[in-house]
Amino acid sequence: MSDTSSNAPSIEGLVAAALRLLAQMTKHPERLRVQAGEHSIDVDWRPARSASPSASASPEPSMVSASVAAAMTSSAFAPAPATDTLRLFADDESGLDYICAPMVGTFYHAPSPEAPPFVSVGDTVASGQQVGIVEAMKLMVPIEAVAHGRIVKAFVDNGEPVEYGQHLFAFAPA
Amino acid sequence: MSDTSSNAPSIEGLVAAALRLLAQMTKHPERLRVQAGEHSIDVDWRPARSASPSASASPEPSMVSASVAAAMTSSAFAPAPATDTLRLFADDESGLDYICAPMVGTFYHAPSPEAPPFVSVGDTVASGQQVGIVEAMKLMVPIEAVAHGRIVKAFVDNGEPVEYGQHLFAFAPA
Amino acid sequence: MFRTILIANRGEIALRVVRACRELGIRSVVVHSTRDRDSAAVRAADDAIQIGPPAPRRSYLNAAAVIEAALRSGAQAVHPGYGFLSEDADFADACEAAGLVFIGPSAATMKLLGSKQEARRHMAQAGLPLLPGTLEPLDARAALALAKQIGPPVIIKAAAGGGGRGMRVVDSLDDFVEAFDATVTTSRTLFGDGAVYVERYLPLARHIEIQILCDNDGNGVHLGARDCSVQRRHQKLIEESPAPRLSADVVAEMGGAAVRAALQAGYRGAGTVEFLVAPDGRYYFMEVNCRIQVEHPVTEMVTGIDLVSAQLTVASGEPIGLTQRDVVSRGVAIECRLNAEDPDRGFVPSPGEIETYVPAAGPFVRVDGHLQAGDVVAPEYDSLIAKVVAWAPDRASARARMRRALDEFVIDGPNIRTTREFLLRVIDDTEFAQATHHTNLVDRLFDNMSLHENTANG
Amino acid sequence: MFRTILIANRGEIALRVVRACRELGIRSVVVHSTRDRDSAAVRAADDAIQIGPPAPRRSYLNAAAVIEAALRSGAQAVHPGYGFLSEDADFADACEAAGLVFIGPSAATMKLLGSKQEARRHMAQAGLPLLPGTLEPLDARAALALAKQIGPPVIIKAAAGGGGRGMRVVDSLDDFVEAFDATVTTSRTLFGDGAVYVERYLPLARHIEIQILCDNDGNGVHLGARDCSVQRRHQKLIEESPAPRLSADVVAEMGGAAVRAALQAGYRGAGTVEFLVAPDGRYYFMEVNCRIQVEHPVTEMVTGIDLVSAQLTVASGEPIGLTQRDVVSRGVAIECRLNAEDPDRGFVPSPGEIETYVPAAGPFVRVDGHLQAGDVVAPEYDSLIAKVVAWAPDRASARARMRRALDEFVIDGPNIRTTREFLLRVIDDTEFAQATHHTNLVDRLFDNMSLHENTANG
Repeated sequence: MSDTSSNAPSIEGLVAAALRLLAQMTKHPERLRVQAGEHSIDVDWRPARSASPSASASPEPSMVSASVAAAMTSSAFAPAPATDTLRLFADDESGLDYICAPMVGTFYHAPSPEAPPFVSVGDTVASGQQVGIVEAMKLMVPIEAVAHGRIVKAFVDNGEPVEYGQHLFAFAPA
Repeated sequence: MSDTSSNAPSIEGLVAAALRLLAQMTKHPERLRVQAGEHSIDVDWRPARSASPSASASPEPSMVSASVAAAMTSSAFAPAPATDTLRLFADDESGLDYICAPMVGTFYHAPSPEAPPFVSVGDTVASGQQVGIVEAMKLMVPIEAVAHGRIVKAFVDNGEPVEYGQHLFAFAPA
Repeated sequence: MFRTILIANRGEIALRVVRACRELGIRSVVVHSTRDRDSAAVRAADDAIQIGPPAPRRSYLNAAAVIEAALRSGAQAVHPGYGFLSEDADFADACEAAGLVFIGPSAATMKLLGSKQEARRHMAQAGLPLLPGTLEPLDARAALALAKQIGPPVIIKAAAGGGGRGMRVVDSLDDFVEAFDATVTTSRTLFGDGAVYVERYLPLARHIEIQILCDNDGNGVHLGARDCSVQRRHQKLIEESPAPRLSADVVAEMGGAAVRAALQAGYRGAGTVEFLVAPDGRYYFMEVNCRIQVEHPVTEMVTGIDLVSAQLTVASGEPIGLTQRDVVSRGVAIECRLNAEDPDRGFVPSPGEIETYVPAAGPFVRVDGHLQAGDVVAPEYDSLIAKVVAWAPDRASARARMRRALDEFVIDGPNIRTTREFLLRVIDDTEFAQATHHTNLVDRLFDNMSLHENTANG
Repeated sequence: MFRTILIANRGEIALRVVRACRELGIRSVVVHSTRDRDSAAVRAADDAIQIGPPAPRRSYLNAAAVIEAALRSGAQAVHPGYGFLSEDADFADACEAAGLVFIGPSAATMKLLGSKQEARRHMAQAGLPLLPGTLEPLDARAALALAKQIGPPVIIKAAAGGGGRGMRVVDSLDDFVEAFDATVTTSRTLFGDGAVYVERYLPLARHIEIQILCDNDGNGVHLGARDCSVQRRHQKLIEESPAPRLSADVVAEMGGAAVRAALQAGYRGAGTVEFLVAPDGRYYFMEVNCRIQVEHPVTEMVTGIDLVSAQLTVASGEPIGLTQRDVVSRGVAIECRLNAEDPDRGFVPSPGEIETYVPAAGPFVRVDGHLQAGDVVAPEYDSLIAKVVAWAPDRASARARMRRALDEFVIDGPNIRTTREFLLRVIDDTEFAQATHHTNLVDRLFDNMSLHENTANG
């Protein structure tokens, strides 16, 4: 262990690390463990009452293409929905990003029943390229990629209902 | 470990680290552990009762001198109470044992208002020696030590009410 | 009214009494065992006194400790709840001797009504119908002659028995003498008393009981009937008020007779007069319970009358302040006892820690419980976790509401099993839905279940 | 009756509707934002559809998403709860256009009654008394003439205003024109509409409202009055039924008039007609709320009628099945709104995680909540944690029971402050106890508190 002494943190370093972790967390954890010998940081946010994970795996989605906002506000009574641009979300475990449904509706792979799908698994897509349609209240909302990359998985079959934020495609950024 | 000793914190350093952690946390934890050998900081905010078994600190008292049983059953309707002999309970932290009240009642240090107390703090008592009286329903129940030792503390003033299991004396076994 | 009362009980009923005290501005002190030192009743009460170890015999049944605690706490009265010391006439006597009001009938009344035989004799004199049978213990020959007169089936009961122990049903009189001798032997062994008596056995009957409330001035009212026919081995699982398919006239008749008989016995406080009702509608007096009952909430929900509060009022010497006309029943209330028991293993208690506890709530649902997440169902005491009560304008809606309440009630822990799903099966049972069930309903459901399981496995 | 309904709301009212559906055997589907994906309503419902991010504008107020979700879920009807889209006539229209029943009045009725001025005009024609004032917008000169005629104090209100915004009280007519112009300016800024009207201002008044229930066949009943005078800036904190110190005759008169006027407006479903009652006992129509109210439980507890269930029944086209004679009020019910707000800091919301949650329970206490330990009070939505309702035969007992219920309610978390202790102060306030309070009670308590603090500090 003698040669780890050079990069081993002081106790002050540990304290600083712990406090910095806490300060930057958006949600306060239930347990925090910092260790330096063999390197460790464990954080546990699970409430005590349920020891097993009830935490939902999917992060907060909040992405929609700009065209959605335009389409939706054409409805007289619809309050202005999202104006965000499409964002992709990192899944820490897989290194993949996801394209998510910007609204509740029906997902279509293709512009018409006879047409080929916009994209298939394995395809590489460019930023701005359309990858599908979500239809709601007879409005067709194009789903577009804003980043360059390869489609790794399609989660939703053609014509299937989707919820807001539901994963449509997994996406390996180029 | 010899060369890590240079940056290993003193005990004051550990205390300072712990205090600084606590001071800067927005939420007070339920448990905090700081260690220096191999470096560690564990913090746990989970409420105690679910984090670990809700075991109460004080063990189950169930001791009463044999004379209590005799005295109590003289009451027509009293269900037979304890027949245990007086037991003493180890407090793991202090190394002390306690003499506890065997029943709800009033505690007396002395056999009568004028008499000197059975024992005082600092006294050494023999097994079987009377240390007090608990009076309930006009029955006087002698409290006896079953082990040899020194009275370290008296918790209850003369004439004070006591509950079942309440500490009467702290006791350093000889 | 009392300034301080001592509560000599635990669990939900101790909390129930604490709540009544709070609402009346009475200081409440609960006694508790070491096991219960962090219980809901202890937390809720103004003060608490630890009186013994977990074993009931040395804590909640320890009359001397309870009275000592009452005197120390400055209480003027003792509420015994149900079970434990609640029907112990000697305890009531001792309270009185210590200058404490026992919240219940006088010791003399409790002695009279606590003895099955004396109660039968008194109630027969007071005009309540009894099942044909003996009022006095008798020998095998005389008993057989009587059994012939009554006609089979008959039941042979230990005079000192209770709770379903020490009784035998005889379908054919050829078996009578053997069964009689066996019951005498059992009774001697179990109760140290070989006295038995014989009465007609009703294979199909409903358990109907009348809630009464009497004061010190000889005023008494009844608060209608409860049907407690959903039982397993004489343990009630579901109770309801009013009793379905029992006409208002019959209830008024039973209620009036119950109150008159109770007042003749010098009754004071809240009490219950139990009857069996035969399929032909005839009713027969069974016994009097000289305490608040577990199932009192169903009566409260339909009448709007707080029975525990009324107990305190009456015990303090005030009049009940109600005439029979003031007691108006409205709608239907059903109570389910949610126990920590495993119906799949013969309702064996399943004590242990409760990790998740989300009680039912919302419109017209009342939960009388005493636990929260992190608490423990103790092995030393009864397994009642909570009483779930649903009220609705009619019985079908009350059943639907109870189903909803049981559906949403979450109790979970590593070892905890509950009667929740079993209760749901009863609520959905066709006979229960039509209120055509008798006290054999639970046994029938279990027979069906076993049959079903055998078929499924075979 | 409907087979499936969509619930377009969150929190306790969404759970309340799910419970009603369960009891009626209706499949329930709730829409929810990403914030609410693990909410009690989502857990309790048969199905749930995520329709947007936490911001209400993009989820619970997103009419297109709600209707899309309703169509996808196979719902026949949409229950809007209160707030959000519940009084949006355009949404009701859109539901109808999509073949969905909007559970509430027709869009036309909502338009009529949703406009303060049109509602006033309609109600005046239907014979309800209004405060002296204008029915039409008018200019400063005409308004001053009117104000002179009425006599001070008068109130100037934005026609498009509500919830206490866009109104000014004028005590001296010298200040009138200035106040009028200022209100017009404010109204333009806030609501994009400078129309204002003037009416007599009642410095002391009680907020009394009549619960009505109407069906499609032109039948209507009222369910008595609620007193909602305990308010802070037009936010109700405590409600009760019946309204104390209001005679049965007056309630019958107000109720009858409210039902007649509502039926004339084509009203269908549950609704509330709000009045101000002056110290001299005269009452004046204020507005109609075309939805279920937060405080509906107090009416349910005294009448025994499930209002949400009745909404579903009536919306499905069935008759209410009640005549006025069937509506019998019994006892007194009080509701306290337990909010995650800090009364010491101007009732600022205190969102955050709830670590400990032990709701009140037991006899005659109802809790309509939606949280449990580990849940979070979200910053995006209203701060209502739970409604605590206590019933008792009389008002003093109901107050005592409410005190007990609030005493035992435990809500704790690192950042959570609640109105619990403030509510207890109101319950114990002498004026509230005597029911002589007006809508200024909360302000008065705060003045006293500040005064007291200043004195203590000085």
